[in-house]
Amino acid sequence: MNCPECDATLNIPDDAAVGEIVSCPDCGADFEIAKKDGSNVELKQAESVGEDWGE
Amino acid sequence: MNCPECDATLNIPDDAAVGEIVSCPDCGADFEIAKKDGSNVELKQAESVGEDWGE
Amino acid sequence: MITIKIGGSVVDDLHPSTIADIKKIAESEGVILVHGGGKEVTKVCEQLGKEPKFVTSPSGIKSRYTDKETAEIFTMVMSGRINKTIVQMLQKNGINAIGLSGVDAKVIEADRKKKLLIVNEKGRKQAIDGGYTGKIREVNASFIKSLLDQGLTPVISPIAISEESEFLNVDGDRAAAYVAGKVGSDKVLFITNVDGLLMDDKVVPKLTLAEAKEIRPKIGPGMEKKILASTEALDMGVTTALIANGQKENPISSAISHDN
Amino acid sequence: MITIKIGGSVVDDLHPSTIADIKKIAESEGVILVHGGGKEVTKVCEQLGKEPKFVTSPSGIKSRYTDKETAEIFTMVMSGRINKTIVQMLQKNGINAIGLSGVDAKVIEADRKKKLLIVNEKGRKQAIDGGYTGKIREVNASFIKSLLDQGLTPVISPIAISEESEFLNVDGDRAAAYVAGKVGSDKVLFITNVDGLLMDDKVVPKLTLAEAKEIRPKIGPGMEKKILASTEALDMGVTTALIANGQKENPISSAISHDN
Ligand SMILES: [Zn+2]
Ligand SMILES: [Zn+2]
Repeated sequence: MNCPECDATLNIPDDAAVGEIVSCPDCGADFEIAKKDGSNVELKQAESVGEDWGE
Repeated sequence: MNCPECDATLNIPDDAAVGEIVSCPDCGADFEIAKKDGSNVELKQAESVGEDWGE
Repeated sequence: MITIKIGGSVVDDLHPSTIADIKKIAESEGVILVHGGGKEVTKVCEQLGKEPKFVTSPSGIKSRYTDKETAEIFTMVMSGRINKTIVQMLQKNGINAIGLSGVDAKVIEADRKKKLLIVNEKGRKQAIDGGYTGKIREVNASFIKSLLDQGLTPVISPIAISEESEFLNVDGDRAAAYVAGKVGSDKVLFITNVDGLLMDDKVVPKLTLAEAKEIRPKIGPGMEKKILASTEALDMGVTTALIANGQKENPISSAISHDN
Repeated sequence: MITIKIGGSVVDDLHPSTIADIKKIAESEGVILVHGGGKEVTKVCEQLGKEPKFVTSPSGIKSRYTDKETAEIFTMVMSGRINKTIVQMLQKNGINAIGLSGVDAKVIEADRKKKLLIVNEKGRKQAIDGGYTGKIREVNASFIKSLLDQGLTPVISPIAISEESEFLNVDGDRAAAYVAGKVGSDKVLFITNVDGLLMDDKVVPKLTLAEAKEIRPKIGPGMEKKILASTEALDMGVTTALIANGQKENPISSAISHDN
């Protein structure tokens, strides 16, 4: 699968799960796996979430 | 044992325990068992405690 | 201004219209809520492996015996779970509520019972250590009034602070009576799950203070305590004491308009 | 006025002189306390059979994952047990304290985190549901000031209310920073169990805001959060942020006089 931003090849592990974040090795963009059906993977822009932890 | 108030005979059960309240059949005064050693019983004036209960 | 005593579960005990009803009255004249919640305390005690103890008074009233550990769990559940859940529910409906226990700003001060009179397992009267229950002595009325003046709705847990700063379990109905009396509410309302005081199967619509005092010893325990709290509130200058069923629509405004 | 962050256990964490020290400063300039207590929450969760879940952030910070049930237990323990025990201890020593959670009078409002970024069991970054933690948005400063004006000492639990009136777990250090900043404390003090920030085995006596921001990423997790909270407080206008060991005598007045 290719990066939606720069078209570089993304390395998505076979056992990757929905919610996991995939980073593009070329442009550095982060994508979240939105759906996964066998080897069929749908990506969405990962929201940038700052770390903000409770007690 | 006799009532400290009116000298009437008090009826104190053999198995009465410290803290139990003994009422005089004649004058109606209440006494709390302060100490008990075999048949040796020491009484004290029972404080009048209103009922006041929590949740 | 009205002081309202509610149970521990807003969801189970009250008609869905109740919160909107509270909101209306909070905005027009001001509301103070006092809550109970003994059942939930018992549940958490059991979950924590603390067996609740109950004792029976010479006149037959059964109640919780509050040892130190129970007083601590009581405080945690009352002021941490029940109180905050009620505050949350009110906030969700646009009422700016503030939860308080009697320990906070010394809102309720009480004298710890040194001794309790109970009926023991042999059926005889016995004096035992009073545990952590108390008789209310003082209410921080000026602080509660300052909250009302800021548009807040106080939600008060039935926990008092003793002279030695211990947590004391106090009865919610009587706490509501004292708060109403000391803060100067003209009305106190006890919300319950029956329509009011029943005599010969009929709801008694109205009692004078003297009648209430006379009738009280003849009433069953749950309602008797509400009548006692009512007479205490009236003795402290509250004009009207109301008892109403929380499962009816708009339970507060209909109780105020004597629509029962 | 000073805002002080303390841990969850006054007895275990603080030198016996601390409460008298708080009293002196409460009387002279006014004190707001914010407390933690994560360890006690974990203990009660376990007693109630609720296994605590922890997650690790991409930068390696391990923290509690707060699902709905955990948020409810968190609220109960924080605002019902820890908060009231601190208030009781202060009252016992003549400080008229008032315990509040962020839900009460909307003292702390926060935005619920929609998503959290964690490192999953395969060591890869993953976005999960944010649970019930939040980023603080607003503090009801005018209400807190009105309490101080009445001579009260507010004791605040790290619980916030969300826009949907949910209970949110917020970090105690950052809650203290926001309270200090929004209420306008000139000082914020983080009490901990070490002497302060250590670099090359020596306590760093002083940092400018710029230095603190630069140095922060190089610091271990517990202290890093206090430095972050310090920089946030300073950004909001607090003049001085202090970190001090609570096990030293008069920890507050000596921190204020930079006597460490
Ligand atoms: Zn790319
Ligand atoms: Zn006699």
